[in-house]
Amino acid sequence: MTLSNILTPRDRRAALADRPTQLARMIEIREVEAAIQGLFADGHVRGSTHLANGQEAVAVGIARAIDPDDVVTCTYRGHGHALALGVTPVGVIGEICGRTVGCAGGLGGSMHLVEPEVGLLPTFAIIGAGIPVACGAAMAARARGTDRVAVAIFGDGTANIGAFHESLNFAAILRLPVIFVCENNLYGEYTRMNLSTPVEDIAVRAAGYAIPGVIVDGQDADAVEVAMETAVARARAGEGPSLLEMKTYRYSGHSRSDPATYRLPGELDIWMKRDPIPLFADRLAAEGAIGVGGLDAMRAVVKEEVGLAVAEALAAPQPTLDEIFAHVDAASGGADRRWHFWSK
Amino acid sequence: MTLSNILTPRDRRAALADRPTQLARMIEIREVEAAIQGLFADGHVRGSTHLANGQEAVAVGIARAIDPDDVVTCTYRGHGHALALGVTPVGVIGEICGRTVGCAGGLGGSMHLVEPEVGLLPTFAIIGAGIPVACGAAMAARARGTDRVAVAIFGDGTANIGAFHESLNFAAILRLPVIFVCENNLYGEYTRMNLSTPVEDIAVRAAGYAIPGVIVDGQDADAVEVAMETAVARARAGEGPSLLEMKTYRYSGHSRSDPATYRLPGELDIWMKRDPIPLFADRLAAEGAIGVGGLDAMRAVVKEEVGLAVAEALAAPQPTLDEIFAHVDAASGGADRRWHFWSK
Amino acid sequence: MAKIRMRQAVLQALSDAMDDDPSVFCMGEDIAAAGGPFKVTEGLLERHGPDRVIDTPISEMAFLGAGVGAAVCGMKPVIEMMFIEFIGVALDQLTTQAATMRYLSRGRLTVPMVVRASAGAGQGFGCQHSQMLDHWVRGTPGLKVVVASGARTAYGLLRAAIEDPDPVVVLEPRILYGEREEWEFDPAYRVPLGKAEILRSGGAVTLVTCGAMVPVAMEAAEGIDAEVIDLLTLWPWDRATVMNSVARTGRIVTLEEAPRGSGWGGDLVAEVAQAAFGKLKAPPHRITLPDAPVPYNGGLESRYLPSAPYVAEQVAHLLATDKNPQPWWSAL
Amino acid sequence: MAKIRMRQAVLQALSDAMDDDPSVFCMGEDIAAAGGPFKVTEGLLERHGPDRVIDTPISEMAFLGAGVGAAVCGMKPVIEMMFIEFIGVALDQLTTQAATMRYLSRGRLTVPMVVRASAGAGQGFGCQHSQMLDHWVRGTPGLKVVVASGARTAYGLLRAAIEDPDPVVVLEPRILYGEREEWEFDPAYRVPLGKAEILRSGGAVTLVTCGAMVPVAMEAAEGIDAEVIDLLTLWPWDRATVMNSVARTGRIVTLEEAPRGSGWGGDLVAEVAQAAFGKLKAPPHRITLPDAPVPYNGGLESRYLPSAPYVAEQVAHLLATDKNPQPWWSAL
Ligand SMILES: Cc1ncc(C[n+]2csc(CCOP(=O)(O)OP(=O)(O)O)c2C)c(N)n1
Ligand SMILES: Cc1ncc(C[n+]2csc(CCOP(=O)(O)OP(=O)(O)O)c2C)c(N)n1
Ligand SMILES: [Mg+2]
Ligand SMILES: [Mg+2]
Repeated sequence: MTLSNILTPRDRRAALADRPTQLARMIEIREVEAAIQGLFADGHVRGSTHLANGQEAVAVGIARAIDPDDVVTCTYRGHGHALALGVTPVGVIGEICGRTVGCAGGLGGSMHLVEPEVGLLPTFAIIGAGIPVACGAAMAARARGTDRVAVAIFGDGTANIGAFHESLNFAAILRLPVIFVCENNLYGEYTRMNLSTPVEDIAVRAAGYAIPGVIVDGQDADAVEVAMETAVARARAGEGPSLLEMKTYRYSGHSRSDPATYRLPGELDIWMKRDPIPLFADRLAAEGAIGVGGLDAMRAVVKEEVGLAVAEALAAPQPTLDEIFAHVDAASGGADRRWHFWSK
Repeated sequence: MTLSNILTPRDRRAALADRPTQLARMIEIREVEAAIQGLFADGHVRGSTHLANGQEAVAVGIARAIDPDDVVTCTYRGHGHALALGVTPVGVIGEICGRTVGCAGGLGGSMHLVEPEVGLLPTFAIIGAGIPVACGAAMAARARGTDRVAVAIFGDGTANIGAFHESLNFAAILRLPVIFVCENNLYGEYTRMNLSTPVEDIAVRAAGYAIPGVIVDGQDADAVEVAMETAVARARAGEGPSLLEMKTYRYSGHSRSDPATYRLPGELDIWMKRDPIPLFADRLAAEGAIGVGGLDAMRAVVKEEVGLAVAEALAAPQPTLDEIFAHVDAASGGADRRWHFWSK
Repeated sequence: MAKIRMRQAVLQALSDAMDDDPSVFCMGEDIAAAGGPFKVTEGLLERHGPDRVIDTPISEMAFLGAGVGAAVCGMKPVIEMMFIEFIGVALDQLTTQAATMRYLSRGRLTVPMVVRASAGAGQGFGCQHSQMLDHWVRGTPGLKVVVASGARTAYGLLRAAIEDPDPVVVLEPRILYGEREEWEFDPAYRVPLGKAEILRSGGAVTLVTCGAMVPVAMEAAEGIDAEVIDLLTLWPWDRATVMNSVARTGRIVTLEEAPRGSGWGGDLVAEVAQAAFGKLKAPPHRITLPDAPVPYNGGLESRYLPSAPYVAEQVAHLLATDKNPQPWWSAL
Repeated sequence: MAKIRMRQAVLQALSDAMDDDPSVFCMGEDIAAAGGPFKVTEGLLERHGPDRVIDTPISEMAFLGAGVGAAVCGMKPVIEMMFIEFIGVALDQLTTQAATMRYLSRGRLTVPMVVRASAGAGQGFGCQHSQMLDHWVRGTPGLKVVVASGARTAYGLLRAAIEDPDPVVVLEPRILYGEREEWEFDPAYRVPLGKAEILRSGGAVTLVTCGAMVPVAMEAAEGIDAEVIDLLTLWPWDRATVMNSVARTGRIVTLEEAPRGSGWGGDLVAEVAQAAFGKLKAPPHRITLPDAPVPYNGGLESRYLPSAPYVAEQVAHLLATDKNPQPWWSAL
């Protein structure tokens, strides 16, 4: 495990190959979300912010199963995915605090994290919008003769928007190398899934497009990784898309200061009993990959790192007015910083 | 069987209770489409027109299974449905020729036939647009305490648009009294279904919403009627929506002068062997409902009626300029002709 | 005389409309059990029940289209689009279906539907949740568009919109939901659609605005002899009130929460330039947003939006020189 | 010097662009095997193969969004919207996603995507298939909008749009597809985005138009001392060319295929009224469609659209009286 704040996003991604680092990354996500909650309370975060604590295993499992050159479209609930994919805590926290050190220079905010270096497109704030975009990235990968894949990450509530349906059909008929990952955390905003969706498993909808639909234990990082690897292999082999449903749960409310009073009684406790972090820590201990007290020691280190990241973010400058105009279109005169996917 | 041109739409609808009239209506649809083809060739029809010859059994079967007070949303391929529901040949042909006697006064055209008296909303020219609208009609029926149902009619290609997916999920979760009827004529414009849709039966998609999905022989008017009656009964009983897939085929091209060279060789002949008109005529003959040569006699009468309708339509005046402004909004000053569904 | 928040006025309008007319119902995402993401519909479900206050799946095309169908069949649906941007996945139902229903049925079928949407910038929601976007619907034959500017107008416009026999889009500036306004509440109060309001009379310049820019204009107008008009209805807008004012002042300035290319001021200023040709003392002037997406950072967003001092400065410059001042970003 | 149809010019532009740049591909409904509903893409599949000329399911949101993703990842997609109205089910991907990608990625990701759409009235397609609807996209920061007016401009604009590093909407007036134009074909020919063209010089009035109204304006201008400008790019439009012309003529008339409330002429006339303040000899004038949906009936539709005689009459009245003529429908 290495100090995440001094590594580049790609280095951070590579570091995930190490299983203890994988655990540390899950802890990092948990701690960063906690820090953001605090920053929000202290007025450092504007608008809205959507935490993903509880869903760490999904993020890390996905990040391990794909390469940094694979493309990912994600949602406003993207802090965990951004960190797992490699964005630094400073890049995430800085963005959410609107600072120049943020991954979008402070102009995007909590809902629009981005890092082309590790394949992350600006996360999408409109429900379903990232799903067809992932299909297009997959089209480009194939057209350009690479074996890159695209991953579209979205929630259970998003499985009811037109773009979900159109995209799965489109990808299936074109046999696109794309993996549709539905993070089923049981709620869409303040509405429990059973009140918006007549089926219990989103995965069953895959049959409507003749593609594999797989239900995955989203609390187990290894289960997520294995399921992803199968879907990714299938995609790289030209066999088309898959729909993976990650059964998971969000510990926080939907956004901002939502107390989540709409939860079913006891539901949160039940899910916390299978918290992805101790679950994975126990496995590493059994493997002998970490020793006794290893988790606590690790948490202490990560906490400190995140504290440093918060300090660095808050110490960083605010963007200047000219940034508003720097990158509207090519004529804007902002420096050409274009990222070229898969170019030799 | 009675002279259709002197009956009101509601009378024409009621007349369908008589089985020979049901056959005559199918013939009428066939003959009206043939007449429109001719009128198009002669330059009396502007823009585009979409014929439904070959799909007559679906139209007549649906019209028999619902009441004139039930609401129907249909598509630009709606001539047959309009006639089956009760719109007069003059109302249909007149509209397509842009005359005052048209069901939309000549301002709508081939894609926008309408007749509130028999529940037909202006047919929809945007793919999928009528499906959520039918859901809303069903909501109104329930809210107003009637047992009216709504029927959304659309094609196989339309099963790939977002509105289809959203509407089925929406209707299922609200248990709306709506019947989704997919007329699967194997083609969406110039594209065979297998090239746009990875499943062979649209009906399988019903499972994604936990509603019944039924495959129906769309060439058999009785089979259509029976399947509809089951779905309508279910809807009226408050048990929610159904998806019916009518397997049928269009004899003409998609629109205008499309020669349909994209058809699979021999496909048309195979379908014509199960032409809905002789199929139904034979059954009536077996029932003794029509005598020997009854079909030919009937066709001769209908042909003459349709000829009269064409003459009447072409003899009718063109709308005047003020019609453009008569019904834009309530302030337009057009006479208040509002139709009130289900008002005592 | 009580001070009430715009949020409360909207809630009151919805509740009163449902009390007065059984055909009115409300539908949208999380408006019922949760009381709305901005707490605008809090208590509505408890008062009017689940048949009339309906939570929907995340399916804008479905529930906006359902609004159209319900309206055609005798109901008066009030559809909530949580953020106006979301109509980008369902626009067809509003502009192409709802707006043509009366026309295509030759007056036999109508769509008395209201689409409410929170809109506008200023709160750090980022560039996909901070626009007005009235240009997507403005000028569509058969469709009206109004913008609330506080508790009173929110109540009056919403009641009038719900009673209107045709489809109406009601934009509610999100940033005003929490603002309080002194207003003697009156359930019979309506703001007639198509009518603008003169909020402050003045003789030197007519300052036309709407929505969240109204308080900005009023503050800016202090110490300036400006007549401030709240347009209220963006389409069809109140030609008479604007023209009469300009006839008196001889100067027109628009304050628009939109980039120049999509703002409502273009059509308005063009009409004024035509009607008041030769009678204007100064060139018409438009104060708009820059041609760039809304930035997240607080300092940037507060500059991105016209502030009272900036508007005052712009108007003062016009009055002093009878020439158009440059926008702030021209200095960058 | 050959006469070619606009349809052929579009096809040539697509084919040449695909020859010149392997990253260009075309996608849309029935554009490949069927050669397009208007025969615009006939032969494209045979020449460039199924990997680059792609038929899609009826899923505008999916394939427009896929265009965005492909463009971000190094391709240059050219997406066909058969009728511009269909973008009403997918607008979000264009205005909210494509247009903000560069901004949100701080210049690291771009969307060099072209969206082609047939648009406009005149052929009896009815009110849901006959609009221009440029107002849905016009004025969106980060997005350009152009309109072809014949074979030459269709070729030049489309090639320039495909080469542009940002998203561009290309509107193709459907009614012009079959029109032939004398033009010395040149594969290197481009119409620079953001530049208007003076098609005919004149001294008494500047008549600005675009698309299918260009031939109407040219015919109307015969016998009138009118300078006719084809705007070509609706956003961002060519201020310099328009202002310089108006400075010479002292009069501005716009001819727009849109109801007044949504036409591009509002912003343009407002800008002119500001820049040429005190210098205009007559009030600015806008010739638009009436505020009503497009009627199907042929006689009605041909009156609904401005004809050359009507435009000539309107301009002549303005020149003769220096007052605004009434639109034809004011007489009804
Ligand atoms: C088109 C659109 N409709 C509505 C919203 C508002 N909204 C933001 S998040 C959300 C809930 C999404 O739920 P889910 O897909 O389960 O994702 P989760 O937040 O649980 O990760 C909604 C309705 C939106 N952003 N875009
Ligand atoms: C949103 C939208 N996209 C595309 C079209 C163009 N279009 C008209 S009919 C049609 C084919 C529809 O096929 P299907 O649903 O099978 O109905 P059918 O014509 O076979 O009855 C298409 C693509 C449209 N009208 N609306
Ligand atoms: Mg969820
Ligand atoms: Mg079909």
